[in-house]
Amino acid sequence: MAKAKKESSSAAVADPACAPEWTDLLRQMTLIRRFEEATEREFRKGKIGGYLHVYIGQEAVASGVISALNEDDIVFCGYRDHAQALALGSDPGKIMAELFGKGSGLSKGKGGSMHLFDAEHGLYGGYGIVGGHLTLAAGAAYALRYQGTDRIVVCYFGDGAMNIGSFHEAMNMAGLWGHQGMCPVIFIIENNGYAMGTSIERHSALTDLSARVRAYAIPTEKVDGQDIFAVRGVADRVVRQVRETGKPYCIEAVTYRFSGHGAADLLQPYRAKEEVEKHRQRDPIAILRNRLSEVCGLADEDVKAMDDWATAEAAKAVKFAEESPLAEPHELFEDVVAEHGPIPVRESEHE
Amino acid sequence: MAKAKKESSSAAVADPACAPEWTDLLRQMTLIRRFEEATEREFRKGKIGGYLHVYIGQEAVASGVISALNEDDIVFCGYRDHAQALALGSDPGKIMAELFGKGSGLSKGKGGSMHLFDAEHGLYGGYGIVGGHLTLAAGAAYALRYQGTDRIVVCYFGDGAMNIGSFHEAMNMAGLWGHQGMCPVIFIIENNGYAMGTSIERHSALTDLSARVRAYAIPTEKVDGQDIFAVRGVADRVVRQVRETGKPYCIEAVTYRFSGHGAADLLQPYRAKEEVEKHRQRDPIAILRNRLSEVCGLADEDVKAMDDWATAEAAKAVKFAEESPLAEPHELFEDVVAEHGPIPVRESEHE
Amino acid sequence: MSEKSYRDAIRDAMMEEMDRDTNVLIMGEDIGVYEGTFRITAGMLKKYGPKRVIDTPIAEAGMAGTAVGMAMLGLRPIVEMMTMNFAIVAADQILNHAAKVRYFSGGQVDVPMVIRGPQGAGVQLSAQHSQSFESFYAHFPGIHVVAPGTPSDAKGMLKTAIRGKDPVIFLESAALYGMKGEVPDDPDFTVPFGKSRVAREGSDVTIVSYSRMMQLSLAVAEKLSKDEGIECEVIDLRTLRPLDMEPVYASVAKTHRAVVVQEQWKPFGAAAEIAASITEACFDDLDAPVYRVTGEDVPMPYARNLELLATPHEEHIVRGVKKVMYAE
Amino acid sequence: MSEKSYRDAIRDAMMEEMDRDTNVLIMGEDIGVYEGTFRITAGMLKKYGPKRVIDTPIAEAGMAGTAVGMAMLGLRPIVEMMTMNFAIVAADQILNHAAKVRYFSGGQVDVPMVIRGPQGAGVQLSAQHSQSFESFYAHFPGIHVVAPGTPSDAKGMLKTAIRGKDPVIFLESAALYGMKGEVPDDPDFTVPFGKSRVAREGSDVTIVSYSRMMQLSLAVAEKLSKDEGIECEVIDLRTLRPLDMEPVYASVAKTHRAVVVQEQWKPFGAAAEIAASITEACFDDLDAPVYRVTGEDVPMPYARNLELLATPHEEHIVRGVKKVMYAE
Ligand SMILES: Cc1ncc(C[n+]2csc(CCOP(=O)(O)OP(=O)(O)O)c2C)c(N)n1
Ligand SMILES: Cc1ncc(C[n+]2csc(CCOP(=O)(O)OP(=O)(O)O)c2C)c(N)n1
Ligand SMILES: [Mg+2]
Ligand SMILES: [Mg+2]
Repeated sequence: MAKAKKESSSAAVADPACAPEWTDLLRQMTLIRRFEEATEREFRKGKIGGYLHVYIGQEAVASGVISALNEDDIVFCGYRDHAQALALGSDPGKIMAELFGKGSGLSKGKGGSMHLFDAEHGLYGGYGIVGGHLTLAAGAAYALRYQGTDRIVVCYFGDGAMNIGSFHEAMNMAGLWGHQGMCPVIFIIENNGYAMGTSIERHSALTDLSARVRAYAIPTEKVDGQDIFAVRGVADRVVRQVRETGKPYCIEAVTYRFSGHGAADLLQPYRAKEEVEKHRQRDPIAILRNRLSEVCGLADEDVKAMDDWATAEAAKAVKFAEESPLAEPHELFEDVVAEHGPIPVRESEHE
Repeated sequence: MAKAKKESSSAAVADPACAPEWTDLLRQMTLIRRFEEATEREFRKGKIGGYLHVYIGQEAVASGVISALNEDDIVFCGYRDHAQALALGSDPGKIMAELFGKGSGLSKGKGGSMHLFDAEHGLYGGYGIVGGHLTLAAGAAYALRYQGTDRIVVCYFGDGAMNIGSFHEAMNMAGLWGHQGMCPVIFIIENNGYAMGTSIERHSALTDLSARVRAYAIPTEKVDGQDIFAVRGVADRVVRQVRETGKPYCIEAVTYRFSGHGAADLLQPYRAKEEVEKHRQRDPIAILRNRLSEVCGLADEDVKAMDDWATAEAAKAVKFAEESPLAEPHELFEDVVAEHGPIPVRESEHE
Repeated sequence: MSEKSYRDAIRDAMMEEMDRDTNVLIMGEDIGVYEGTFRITAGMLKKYGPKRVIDTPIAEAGMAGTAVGMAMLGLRPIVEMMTMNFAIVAADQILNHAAKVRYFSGGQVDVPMVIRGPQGAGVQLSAQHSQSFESFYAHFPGIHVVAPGTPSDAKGMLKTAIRGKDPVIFLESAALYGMKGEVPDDPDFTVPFGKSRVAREGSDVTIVSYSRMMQLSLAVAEKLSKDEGIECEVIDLRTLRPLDMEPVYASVAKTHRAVVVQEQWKPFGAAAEIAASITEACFDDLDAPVYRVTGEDVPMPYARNLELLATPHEEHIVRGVKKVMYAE
Repeated sequence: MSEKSYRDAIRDAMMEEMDRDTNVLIMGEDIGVYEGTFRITAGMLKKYGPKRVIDTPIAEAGMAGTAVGMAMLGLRPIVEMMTMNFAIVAADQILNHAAKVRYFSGGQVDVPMVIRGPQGAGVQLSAQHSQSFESFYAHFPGIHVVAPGTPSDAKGMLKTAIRGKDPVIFLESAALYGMKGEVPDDPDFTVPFGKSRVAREGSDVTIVSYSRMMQLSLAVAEKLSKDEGIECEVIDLRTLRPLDMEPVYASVAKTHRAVVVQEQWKPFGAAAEIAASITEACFDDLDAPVYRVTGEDVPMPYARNLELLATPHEEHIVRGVKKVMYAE
């Protein structure tokens, strides 16, 4: 589903739990979950290559913030980017086709899982160098203000990304530009406790991550990333504020990834099974579903229907990807630059 | 003069103002001043090439901290490094010869003003990429602890250097290693209010610089960098603590550069003459000298004698540099690597 | 036509484009209030204001990365690196982001941005501040790399860069900033990328170069013509990526001899690609192996006398010409 | 001698040196608790503890820069880059600091450090994660750049790197980690830098390469010998800086034909330097221009079929051999 309209958020205010959009969000998060499970299966089958990083367990962080945006706002993220694409309304089939390296993929199969990109729906990538995209997000925010729009940027990154230089340079520049009302960007720390196998205590001298952001005069707050009501609540307020002021804001979403860092992270020697189990008790989808059942009388059959739909959507996406043709060979040489593109080695030869 | 011994600092405690070492420090700061003035003259004469950044106005920041060190402690700094070399006891003649690009220079004329290096006296450079040396200092501190010594590292850098990524990565790693007692480094922010022509308000989102360092769980405090009693007071305490704990510490020395950013910075469009004048009223040398005259009865003729000595030392340094032979041509190819050095272009030819 | 310095030509190109298109802006360290350490941007802050002439913190990665984001959203940022040496700090943002986002997005965005600044040795700035980066960047697809050697090309190529759709590494020669030359006044005068130029015609030896070394080669060519009647054809590559070798091949077909001149270290330098390409294309035409004139393979020393020994001068080019003529 | 994988050879080299010299330590991302994404460091944290096996934050510049400081003070740090692609973030610390401090200090310090990690394409990691850096680093004086192509060289050269006095860029081929080969057991077995190796003798064509492409060249050489009686001499450069071209020249004097094989982009790639050097030294011996086998000049695409088209394979090398033999 596409990003919600402004009204919806006010609706949410009017009726916190039972507005139709919460059901939509449950549907969206369920789709993300089923989609990610499908990617893991297809990876094991060898249909998906390279690295694969899924969002399972963190769904509320994607859906809770993105649903608070306008159609024309834009999003940057790291390589853990499937959920954001789905939340922004990208076609599941095209996403899966991208993961399959097919010509029908979002980026014609040239980017893959780490580089999902769908400008039409506001997704400006999908980047693989940890922290490398934060500066891009700050620059994009400047551009949107410079052009006189009220569009804003949301930039997702992990706890581990906070230790690299480009995070620091991006934050300080965003802070400075924010003083001029020229940097409407919301930085979302996807604090899932680990940078690959390194826990926060072991990678960050100061473990209170949002406190670190104060060094840039950027207001920041923590939110329970497993509770979409909490995430969306903060997001509605922050989105409004950032849109009004043109100043950056940082939200630390405390969450947890239920799967390994990537599909290759099977042993997970850095965390105990029990720890994972404990966190699975706070499944963001279950939290939303239970609330809707208890408070709004969402029926089990509706939940079941929703889940069947999501499973079918994921299956449809896989089928579409499966049946799509491979990337066109000539694509190899396209999109390198707009002009003066590459000369194929063979043609560069002299007889 | 060389770094003071431990005793001296305790002496300072015993008799804050009138211990002989304060007179030594006045002498040292006067030497730095006269030396720097001489480098500016020689630069205008064309005897010194490249970039030249002098320490005039900031002398207490170099002398106040370095005098609190042990003989075997080490110092890293940026390109504004003449004062630290002199405070560490490097030979003024060899420093000037380095600036003249002579073979008798500290680095055989290969480094020049931005890269003063005198390992024997604990100076580990002199670096020209802003902020680039902070990571080196953190690593050096780790090494000293790893080797089981109680030696510590002092790392100088400017306010502007705090905005570059390597500052951030160095601070976080120092903070982390400090938790293990493995990073005895004192970071000295030479806060002279400007990064070249850019004032702090214009380069740092958060203008309270030491507050920024809290983001790394590194204790920090501000000190009046024009008052050597204040600087030395903090330094004595911090040096002792860092040596004991192996944990990093940051001192923000609030100071001002009386000269331009570099010898080429003549117009100084970024600051008003009045502002410079105002700060000149707080000349670190005058502050120390007056205190010694008032409290300890330092006589004018002693001050004069000291100044004459400093002027003569600077002149001697210039004379030594003048009369030293040029760098040896064969030096061009030496010190590139220890083995497999470069093949001169001419020898690389095939007949 | 009017006479302009290389420095003014660069400033004119930027200001004319900023007048023409409000999407063009410039950011860098001390380019505004300070007016630029090389005064390239003098007067620009006053004229365009702080939203379009942005003084940045010392954060090259931040500058380059934010420029990528701006460019993806439709602006045309120019990033001034105080010197290109500092851009190494931004290598990831340039090589892994600017150069690749068009490709991995399947062509969903243009990335019209210019990273420009001076490079090269010669004024005792020692090891960290005296480097040249043409081969460093030109190996990577996804960007254009240019190195103009005249005021006219500086202006025309910078305009092409600003008006383009891709990241451009615009390498200026600090040593040429003061150099004067005729520059067309037409505000739409541009010089296309990927077009080498015959800077001087000659029949005996082809000298291939760019930027300051091209100027040095021209001086040598005049000298050799006057003193020894040796006529060198000097080719100014102007663009390193994409390389336009056709004029070089045509010249070598005529002269049968080639010398390539590059300021910096020989191993894996730009001259290697040029020499290798010439040999691939003109093997049967060549009467002698292509000769590479380069700097010595050492970090740049500070001492003036050593620095002079480390960089190529007229006599080195003369020597190269004699060598390919078997006259030495 | 015992049979080891390239991966184990690297681990053995590090552990033997850590046993031998307490000044040797290793740092990197997820090398300790996680035991390394490629499991190169498996078991090391348990054996040597956290002071010698340091898990770092994601901070490549921090890793490289702190290593320089450690090395200046007498330690021998090994920095594992999860992949060399990430080391671009540390380019300034490597190229402006590690490579230059010995020089601008006038030789006052040694900088014994190793930066090692896998590079190269082939497993659909797309544009940002599939690059090779030999020419990127080898242009800069002040460092050594090596790219071993066998388990034995991996072990012997890593030991040389760890025991040396200078920064070493140790480029591993991720694709070779699983490859097995005979490795000497002698803990003091080392392989010197700057010594190329004749990997296979032959009289018809000289193929020059290193790392994985050298292995591919060997396979092609066997095939050509079996199928067509063409005998290729394969030279394994092993070190890119310093380059040891003498064995190549000697071979070309014999074969009169040379093919250089490199995985990545042709423009300004390593093959250009090698081809240019061969031509300079062996101009009169060459019966054909040196042919460069390279990857296509594009950022690496994700799609498997496109990635296969972007990188060199056996048929490309065969084609090169035929070309220099004018047999195609
Ligand atoms: C500069 C850089 N260094 C290392 C890597 C390898 N790497 C990929 S993801 C990752 C961990 C990132 O952790 P975090 O930022 O917390 O994001 P998460 O995976 O937890 O969502 C690492 C080290 C990289 N991609 N880029
Ligand atoms: C990475 C980098 N960018 C830019 C420069 C050019 N530069 C040299 S000094 C300087 C200002 C540094 O200011 P600060 O850190 O406050 O030190 P100060 O000169 O005031 O002592 C700049 C921008 C550089 N040397 N390195
Ligand atoms: Mg994480
Ligand atoms: Mg300053």
